[in-house]
Amino acid sequence: MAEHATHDQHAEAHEAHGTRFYWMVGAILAIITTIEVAIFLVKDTIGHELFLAILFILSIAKGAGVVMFFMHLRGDARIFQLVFIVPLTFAVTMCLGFLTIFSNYGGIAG
Amino acid sequence: MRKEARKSTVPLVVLLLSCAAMLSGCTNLPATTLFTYGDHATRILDLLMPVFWMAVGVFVVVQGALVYTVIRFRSKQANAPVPAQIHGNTNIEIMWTIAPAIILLVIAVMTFRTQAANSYQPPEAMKIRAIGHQWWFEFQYDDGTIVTANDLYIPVGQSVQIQLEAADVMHNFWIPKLAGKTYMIPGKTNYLAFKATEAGIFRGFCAEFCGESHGNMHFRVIALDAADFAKWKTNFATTPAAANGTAQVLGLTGDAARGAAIFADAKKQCSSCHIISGTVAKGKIGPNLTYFGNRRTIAAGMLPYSTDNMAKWLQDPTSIKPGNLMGRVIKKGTLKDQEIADLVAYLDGMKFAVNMPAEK
Amino acid sequence: MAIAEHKLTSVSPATASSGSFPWRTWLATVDHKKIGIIYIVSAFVFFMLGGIEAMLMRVQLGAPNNTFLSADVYNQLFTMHATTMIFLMVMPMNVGIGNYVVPLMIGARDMAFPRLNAMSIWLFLGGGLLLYMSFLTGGAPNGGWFAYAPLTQVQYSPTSGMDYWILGLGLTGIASIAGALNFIVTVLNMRAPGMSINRMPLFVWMNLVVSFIIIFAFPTFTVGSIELLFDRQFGGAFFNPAQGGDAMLWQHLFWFFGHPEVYILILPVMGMISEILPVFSRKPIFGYSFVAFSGVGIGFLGFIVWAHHMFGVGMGPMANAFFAAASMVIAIPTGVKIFNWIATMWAGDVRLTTAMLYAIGFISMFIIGGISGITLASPPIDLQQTDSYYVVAHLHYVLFGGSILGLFAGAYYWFPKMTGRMLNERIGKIQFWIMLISFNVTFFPMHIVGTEGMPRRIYTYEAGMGWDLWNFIETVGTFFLAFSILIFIYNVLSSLRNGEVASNDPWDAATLEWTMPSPPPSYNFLHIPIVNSRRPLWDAKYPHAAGDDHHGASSAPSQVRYEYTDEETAGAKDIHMPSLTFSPMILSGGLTIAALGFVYINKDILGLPTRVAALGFILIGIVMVAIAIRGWIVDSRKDSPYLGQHH
Amino acid sequence: MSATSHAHHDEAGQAPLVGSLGVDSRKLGLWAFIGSETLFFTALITTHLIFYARTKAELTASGMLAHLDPKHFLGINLTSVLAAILLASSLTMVLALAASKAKEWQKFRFWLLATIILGSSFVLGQAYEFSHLYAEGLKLAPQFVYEGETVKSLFGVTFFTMTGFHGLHVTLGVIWLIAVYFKVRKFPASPENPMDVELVGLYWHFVDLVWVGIFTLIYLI
Repeated sequence: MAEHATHDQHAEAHEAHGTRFYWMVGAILAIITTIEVAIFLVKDTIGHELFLAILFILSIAKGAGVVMFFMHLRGDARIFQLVFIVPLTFAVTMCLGFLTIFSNYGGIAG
Repeated sequence: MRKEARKSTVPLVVLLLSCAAMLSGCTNLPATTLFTYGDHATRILDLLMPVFWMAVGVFVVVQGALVYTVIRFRSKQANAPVPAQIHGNTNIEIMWTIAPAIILLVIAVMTFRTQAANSYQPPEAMKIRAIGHQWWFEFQYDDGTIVTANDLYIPVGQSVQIQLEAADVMHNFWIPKLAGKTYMIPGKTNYLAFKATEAGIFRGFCAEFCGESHGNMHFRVIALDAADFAKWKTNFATTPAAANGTAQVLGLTGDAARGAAIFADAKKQCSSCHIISGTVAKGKIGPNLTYFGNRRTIAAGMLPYSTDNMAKWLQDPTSIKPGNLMGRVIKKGTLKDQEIADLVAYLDGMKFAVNMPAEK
Repeated sequence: MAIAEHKLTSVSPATASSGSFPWRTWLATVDHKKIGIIYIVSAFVFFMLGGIEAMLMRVQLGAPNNTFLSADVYNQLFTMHATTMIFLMVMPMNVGIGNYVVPLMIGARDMAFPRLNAMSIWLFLGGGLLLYMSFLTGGAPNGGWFAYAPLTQVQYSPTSGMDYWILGLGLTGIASIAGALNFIVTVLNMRAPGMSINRMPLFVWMNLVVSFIIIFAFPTFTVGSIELLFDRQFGGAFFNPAQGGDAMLWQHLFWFFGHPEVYILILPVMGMISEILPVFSRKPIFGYSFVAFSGVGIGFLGFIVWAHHMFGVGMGPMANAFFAAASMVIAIPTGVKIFNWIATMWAGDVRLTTAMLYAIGFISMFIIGGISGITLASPPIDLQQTDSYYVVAHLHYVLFGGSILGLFAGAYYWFPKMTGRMLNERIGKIQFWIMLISFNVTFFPMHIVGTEGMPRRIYTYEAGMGWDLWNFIETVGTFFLAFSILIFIYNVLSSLRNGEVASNDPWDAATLEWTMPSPPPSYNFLHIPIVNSRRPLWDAKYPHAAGDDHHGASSAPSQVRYEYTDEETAGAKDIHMPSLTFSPMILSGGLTIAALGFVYINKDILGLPTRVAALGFILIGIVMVAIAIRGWIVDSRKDSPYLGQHH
Repeated sequence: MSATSHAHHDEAGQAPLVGSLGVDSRKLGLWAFIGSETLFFTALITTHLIFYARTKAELTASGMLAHLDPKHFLGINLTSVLAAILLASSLTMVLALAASKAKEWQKFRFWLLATIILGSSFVLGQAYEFSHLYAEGLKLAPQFVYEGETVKSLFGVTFFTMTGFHGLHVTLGVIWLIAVYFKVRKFPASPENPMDVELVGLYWHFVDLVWVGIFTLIYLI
């Protein structure tokens, strides 16, 4: 049964990450958070757009780090990616949709 | 045979009902959406008709295919051989995915054209502010210098732009023969532009559930020829003359001057909720009652205007419109019959002549 | 045909047992079949309550200026009618039938999480009872099932009705999400060997899709109703424009859930139809993949059309155009399903059993409901038709003509499996025709009065609008509809006692549930089948008429068993099933009591005593939940192969 | 939660509760639940963003934004510490999981206890933040008081609702962590243990993930 093979694959994926790896990921996430706070403190000097852009990229990187490595979504069974990424897409769509609609009456753009 | 007779009842019933519906659609009923006198509603009807006939076509084809299939392939014997096991046909399936898509594309294009026309707000349109209250409509002209309730006067042949607001909960402004619905939303302003093409009196409703007496929240649109409308507006802007005259109601003779005094009496509380221009009555909670005698209806379109109905309302407003604010002050017996007669005489006497068009 | 002619193995009709009713085995059950039955019976009770509410409203509207009901009572009735039919009738009825049938169809012994399943049913019942308690405590919810702000703010709706609504639906919402998670895991992870995704019965497919819709759609409703509760009880103002809130936000949050909810109501029924039509046409479904993927497509598209319920609120022409286009696109996969159903019957051997009549009736009525939906998807036309009786007609053609006729098809189809008795076909057919005709008599004229300008949700109307005759006809139709339901109840009760005994496979069907005795034993399959096609049972019965039905590498026939020797049956005692437990019920009871506390936590009815009592309820509820979780853990240890005592 | 599984999967050598998809049933259920929770928190955050944008627009219109922006309430120092705590707890959590898989139970207990302590500190830190904000004038009410001036705004309502529900999730997570700690101590030999740890870990990381979003969208921007 082909479907059953995936189990063994993702079991192997788990073994691949040693504790050293987790410490490294943790350190990178800590550095990202530090940079975020740092640019927050100097946001008036770098301009609002640049601040937002950097912040979004860093936060997405941080979130992706947690999901991919701490939650092992990377390398785990496909189905987990499906049941997480599909609702995440819906959530982002909803958020952007709502913000767009409410910008018509005094929302983000107003 | 009996079985077949029964089977044919369904399409028969549907057919009969459809015929009845058509006949009924051909009658110019008071609130029908199929006889229109305004550009907004007419454009909608012009869109509905082709869509309706397309829908009828689709209905006949698909329902026909269903009924035909069931009759033709009905099992005729108990031990019929197993039919051919067909699992599908990709070409046919792609075809019947595309066919409805084409019909829908046509409908979408027509829809967007109508929508563009109906959402256009002509800059030259006359601006009227409409405010929904639980459960009546307030109409303001000329930045609030003219205020009326439940009778919306508009000129024929000129676009009007209704600025829609709500004072308490959500309401929905609907004049089936003139324009489609637009919500009145607290904290948000909506605009609806339309033009009446004929003089007449038209029905309007609140179409969004807005609480206990939602079903009792109607209004009338009175479309007057340009000259009549101008005359109405000039007259309405003047202060009503001092009250005099009498009216016969409840078997009593009401005196307008006495009625005016009752209305102004702070203890009776009329003036704390209502406005009558030129008097001490300056309350802003209830409808503005200036030139009440010109009203077409009483209690937000619920009762035709008559002195008897006015008396009925003043005796017990709650019985006519459950939950309304006036009913918290005026209960059965709060006002004596003579007081009611006097008030009726006062309010009924406050009017001027208007060339009223017919109900349409 | 020889095999289909049948051996009557181990028949044990549900009602055959005399003596006292085995309460314990039902209240503490974790068996998906018993839970399914409890769902179905309670949903049917709520169906009758919702029906009575509808009839009272129809009596009021039967004549102009009627005074049978007061405005306030009428508003409570229509709120409760819709809430009941949507949340307490169609949803749980779908869940109930799914609960019973899905594990059987995929060759599983039970749902993935049997105790969670038990929690769902009791929590659903708790929520339903809480909602109906509102009638006894000063007024049912009266803001409509859509609960538009700011009418539902406490100053416009001062009774506790809306608080009951928020918390009652909150409980059923938790039950739905838990149930949906259970279905997702069951369908994905509990399939018999060889039952690959593209061999699953379409009813299973649709349950999977709907479960995903539920877990994606309900959270926004939960957030919306939590915010509404904060508005009413804890000093919020999310939806109160007078204090800086936004009434439109409620509508968006509500319809982001509310439109997918429509598909939650209809898709499982479409799945049932996709099982029933092939069986009674003695053919496979036409275009299995198209039907399955159109369901997935509807599920996805359902999340981007929510604002078509709001064309009149002034979102602007661009937003309206987007939502209109998306709504029209959704008609395409729906149309595909209808064509595929008709093609399934085409060239078949169409046997008009009652279940089949209902399935055909479903298609027929759904066509009408689908077509009237097209005009509503067009914003300009919608502005004339929305909030009028035209919409009432449309939604009843989809939800009654669609969902409920389909549910009756499912009831007649699976009743023998569930009870071991056949429903009377003759009475069933009489019921079908009365129901179909009276349904049309009741709801078709609503298209007309809607077009003639009759607004929705009005408790009375004046004479002379041209609405009187139609409304009278509608009211008469309602009574015949109610009569047809009574016929059904009679049919069920008399068939349970005297009905023909059902064999394993009375309909000559194709899927795995029909390989088992009717009703199936608690462990379902003595031997888990090995599946090699979409119609394992059919292929075993008609090896020469299977057609090109083998999807996947193997073309070996499926290994399904429908007969067992006595020794084999005796071996069933070694099959370990989870033991009875009251913990899920205690947990649900605790949450319900806590919810009741939240209804009154900030109410000034009797001053301090009310608040103290409310707080007491919440504490009792929390203690019960804690006790239940402990008991739950202990019980699951007993069943664990690693921690328990039985191995 | 418990789960039934197929007879043919109960053979020795298989991980517990692995089903036809080759994955653990409870893990699949939990991932789907996390998907659902994603939409729950997105709706709460979206509500907050919509109303904050409105307050900002109104304050900008009246020229008072620089002075009265409700963001002034949110001290970046405390929040940065809270974010660091939650992030650190994610690291200790994943180390606990690794230890449980390696059957190093002493290490496991150490890291899980560290996670529990860090999680509890977050809850305490948030409680401190809430009481602090209340004292300063940001309340669960449709207006806030800043330096003596009352401003009509839903900032307090949306902020406390959103962060309060996050805090509630963290609290439930801590309770779950404690339960797993005791379960593993009582049944150290159970082959289910790594999965029990993995499940609570997934939930815990998700709660951290939500805070990553809230930290950026609410505190920093």
